[in-house]
Amino acid sequence: MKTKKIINDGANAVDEMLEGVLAAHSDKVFAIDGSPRSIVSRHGPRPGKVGLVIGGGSGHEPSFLGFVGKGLADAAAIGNVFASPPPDPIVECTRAVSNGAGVLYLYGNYAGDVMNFDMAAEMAAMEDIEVRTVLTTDDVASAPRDQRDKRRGVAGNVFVFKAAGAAADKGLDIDECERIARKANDRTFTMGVALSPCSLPQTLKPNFTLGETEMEVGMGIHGEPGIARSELQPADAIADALMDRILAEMGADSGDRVAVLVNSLGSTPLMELYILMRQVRKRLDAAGLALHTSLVGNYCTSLEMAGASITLMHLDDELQELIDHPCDCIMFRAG
Amino acid sequence: MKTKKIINDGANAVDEMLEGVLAAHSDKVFAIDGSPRSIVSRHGPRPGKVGLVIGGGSGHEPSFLGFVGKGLADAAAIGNVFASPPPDPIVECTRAVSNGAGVLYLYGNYAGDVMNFDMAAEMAAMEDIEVRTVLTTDDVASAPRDQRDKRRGVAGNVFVFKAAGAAADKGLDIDECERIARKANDRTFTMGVALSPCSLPQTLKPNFTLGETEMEVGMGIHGEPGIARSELQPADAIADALMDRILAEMGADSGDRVAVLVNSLGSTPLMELYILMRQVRKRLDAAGLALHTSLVGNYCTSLEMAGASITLMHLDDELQELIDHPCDCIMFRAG
Amino acid sequence: MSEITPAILAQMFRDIAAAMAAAKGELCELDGVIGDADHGIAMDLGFAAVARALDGIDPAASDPSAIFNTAAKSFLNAVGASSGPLYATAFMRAGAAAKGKPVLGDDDVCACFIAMAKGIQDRGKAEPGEKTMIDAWAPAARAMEEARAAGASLPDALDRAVAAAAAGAEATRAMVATKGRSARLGERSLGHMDPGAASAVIMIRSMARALG
Amino acid sequence: MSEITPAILAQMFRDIAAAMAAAKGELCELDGVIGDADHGIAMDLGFAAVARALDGIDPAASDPSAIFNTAAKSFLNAVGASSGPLYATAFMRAGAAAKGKPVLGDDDVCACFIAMAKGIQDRGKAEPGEKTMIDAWAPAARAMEEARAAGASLPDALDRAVAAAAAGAEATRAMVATKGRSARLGERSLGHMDPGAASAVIMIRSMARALG
Ligand SMILES: Nc1ncnc2c1ncn2[C@@H]1O[C@H](COP(=O)(O)OP(=O)(O)O)[C@@H](O)[C@H]1O
Ligand SMILES: Nc1ncnc2c1ncn2[C@@H]1O[C@H](COP(=O)(O)OP(=O)(O)O)[C@@H](O)[C@H]1O
Ligand SMILES: [Mg+2]
Ligand SMILES: [Mg+2]
Ligand SMILES: [Mg+2]
Ligand SMILES: [Mg+2]
Repeated sequence: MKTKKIINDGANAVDEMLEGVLAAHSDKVFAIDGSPRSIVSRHGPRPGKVGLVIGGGSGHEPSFLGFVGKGLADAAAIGNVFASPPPDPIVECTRAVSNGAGVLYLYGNYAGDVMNFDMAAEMAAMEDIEVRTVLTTDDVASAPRDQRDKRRGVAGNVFVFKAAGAAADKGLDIDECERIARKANDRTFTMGVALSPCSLPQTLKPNFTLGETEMEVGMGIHGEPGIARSELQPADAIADALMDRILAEMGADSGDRVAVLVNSLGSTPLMELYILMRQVRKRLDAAGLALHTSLVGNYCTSLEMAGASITLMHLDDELQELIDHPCDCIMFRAG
Repeated sequence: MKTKKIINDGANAVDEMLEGVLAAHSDKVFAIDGSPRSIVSRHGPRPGKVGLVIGGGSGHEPSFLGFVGKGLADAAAIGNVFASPPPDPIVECTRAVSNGAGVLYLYGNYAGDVMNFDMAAEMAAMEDIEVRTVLTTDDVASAPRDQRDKRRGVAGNVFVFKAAGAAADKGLDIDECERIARKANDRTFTMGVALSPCSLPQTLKPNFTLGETEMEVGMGIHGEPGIARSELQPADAIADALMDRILAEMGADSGDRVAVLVNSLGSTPLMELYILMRQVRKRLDAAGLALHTSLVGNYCTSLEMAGASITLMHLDDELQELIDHPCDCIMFRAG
Repeated sequence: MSEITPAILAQMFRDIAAAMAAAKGELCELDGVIGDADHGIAMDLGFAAVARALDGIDPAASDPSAIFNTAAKSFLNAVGASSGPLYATAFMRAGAAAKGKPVLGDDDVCACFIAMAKGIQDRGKAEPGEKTMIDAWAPAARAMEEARAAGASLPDALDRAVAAAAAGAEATRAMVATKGRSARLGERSLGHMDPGAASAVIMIRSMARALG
Repeated sequence: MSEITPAILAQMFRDIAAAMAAAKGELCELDGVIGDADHGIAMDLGFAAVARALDGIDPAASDPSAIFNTAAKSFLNAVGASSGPLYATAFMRAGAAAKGKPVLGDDDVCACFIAMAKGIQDRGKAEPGEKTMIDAWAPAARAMEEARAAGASLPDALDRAVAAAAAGAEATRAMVATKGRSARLGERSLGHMDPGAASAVIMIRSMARALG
């Protein structure tokens, strides 16, 4: 049985999606001439400002291109579904947002992305553009704590992007932007569960199988297997399991503030996300943590996968101000 | 086989969702004491302003409660899943947003909603609150053109709510708010297709069946059967079929402006919505219609149903200004 | 001639609640074919709320009118939807018909029953033949009235009402819906029984057993 | 001693493209078990792009180095992902090894092959035993080198490379992934062949047939 999707030819899905994005949002973004996979903000890049380039595979919308806009990313390089973009569109983005103050690459820690962005950074260096790279590694399920730098970047991306984007928008220099991106990543923790697979538009076949009553804990956002498979639990038990792990990692003190993201992996609706949020809030209250910002919805998806993730960002004054800073992106507004 | 959902007891899903909404957004909304299904904006109602009360069954999130906030609805009355709220929470909302300038009820045209809101209006009238009612009837698939008042209200709701909310926010009187709501509804046209059923949290059983390669054209947002069942078509053909019908209904002239909403019924991801948007834009361009505003995403869902709808609002200067007017709701921001 | 006490009425509502709980799945399935698959949930939820509300009332210190009004209010607030206002109105009309009476005699039961059908029709404005619960309630009320006019006993009259409701519900299969959620279905609603008519038969049968 | 012309090289890439198209589903399935189910898509897409790019080149007016460089660029831009940089680097290294030569002799082919494996290792920094395509490429390159050193003909050496790659891919079943998307799978990656190693075997087999 093939998954039903509203597409034309699956091989063209990414390019046609981008045409649709431009059809809808050409007031805010444009694609670079001759490089349709490079989406640039009309209102972000400006003289003296550090350029922020994000990117990654498609299929995670609104990540990544949805976060292009004033106050957040200046450009996004777009790959095939679940595949890093090649260096060329990344280099094109880099050129377009370079204004002499350096360019920050910020993306999830995946072998493919690292290789392609690194190649792009080498090419940019040959044009005397200073590029710094920060990888997001917020998925606590993807490696032990002592191997933090091996962890995947998942939904917590959005908080890290937001902080770095605000820093750049406020005119901070490349050292500061890099420092903030690293700090934001260090203080951001995500974990999720998947309830169903998703299907690539080219194959329309589920990319893994899960029993009729099972869930996968710690599932990656490309359907990479997680750390455990178990019977589906009630929402409160799921929230507790994820929060136990996240709170233990975060090590916050009573009185500290957090930003929360309850994210759908695709087909899990808002009703279920808010039921999770209810228990997240109970756990925060019990731990004496103040909820400063909450995002609930589709922020980093895996096509139509069912499931959800919880992200906590451990705020301090600096991060809080950056998270509150206004942004106006094609698929996300805040502040 | 039961649908997997992240819930606790299905019978409590709506109330727990509302607790989660308050856990996340208590800076912007509150529930009325003793009436937890009445969600009121902290920043909307004010002396002399017409109160705008929306509402309907749950399971359509972000409709309806997500549109509560400054510049849009002052309150939403929340029913069980796919069931109108009873009169009591509607009356409570009415009292909370009544500031002597009258209250406008704005909701989709369903027998249950009409009966409950009408009972509420009668009760409010006994307290000398002037209530006007406008029903949304944007679903062109749900009745012939000469029976427009029999049509269902679906995703186009959001444009009608937006226009009326802006009118109230600008301080227009109840006659004007009612006139604008009627005009907005008259000029808004929606049609959708469904690719999969959804399941109520209480039963976890698909509420209809659809063949492995079939789609249902004109499906209602509660899974009510549509006007035709056919083989799944490519995205462009789906967009064309919906646009043919919508454009014929709208009867716009070349040079006119429209607002577009490409809405997911739940599990259809942004990638597919933007592929639809691409063809919508081609059709607008071919018809000489200017695209003024576009919304793409989850605006009026049916739990986790797969499918999408397209809405066009035929703008004039007045509606355009109202659509552009800023709003800051818990699940929607614009302007 | 029987005397229907508030306690008997309260028991009748509990019986209806039990019957609806048992029929929940079947009613949802009927609603799934032509509506939104929740009618069984609504009826179960509504009458469970009625039963709970009546548990909080001492029948000995109450009267039939109060029982009906409590049922109306608790049903409506638990359900909303279409069935909420329709049955809340039905129960309020029965309460009005029973007003001032400490117990109900045969004629009172008959009057309450007819008032219920009338209330549903007034609230929903459906005509017979539009494939709604009215297609069960209207013939049932007519059968009841005619049977009583012809001198039938209350139990007999109630049984005839059940039979008429069942026949009416059966007849909805051949109707094209023009009211409620299934109204837009047109020809495709043909062949399926209306869920509201189906639950009406269940309710009327429980009433006949409790009151007859 | 054979002479590998640009035309033969171009045909080799077309053969790889055909083989990857045929293996697409199988490679996606392997990737689905431990990764993100797209490896077949990437390899098919990449080599189809290479074949298209080479269609735009006149082999008679080209040289082996240019063929490899065209392949590198078109593969990379079509694919991205992990395989893109890895194979683009492989082909660029082969192009460098072939630099200045109008045709490739047996030793040149051997050098190009070894340069490819080295390029993949330099780019991805994977060690043998980490369950990646390196577990096919590294033993294949070693087998090739040893066979040539022992005086084997190019066709023989290529056949031994194929056998070594296949054995290496087979051995990935018993490995725990530590690189790439399946790295976080830990013990659960045991028992399944690495998709990148599987496609490497397919590629090396096509190369042996075209060049041997
Ligand atoms: N206007 C009306 N008059 C009488 N009965 C109606 C009317 N509208 C709907 N109904 C009845 O209500 C039933 C559906 O009830 P229910 O499923 O509980 O509500 P909803 O339509 O809100 O989902 C229908 O089967 C029909 O019998
Ligand atoms: N660092 C690396 N070195 C060598 N090979 C690698 C490395 N990372 C991944 N691979 C190979 O890439 C394959 C996956 O490729 P592919 O599915 O095309 O890319 P992606 O991981 O981006 O989905 C793996 O099976 C593995 O053989
Ligand atoms: Mg991939
Ligand atoms: Mg309903
Ligand atoms: Mg129903
Ligand atoms: Mg892969």
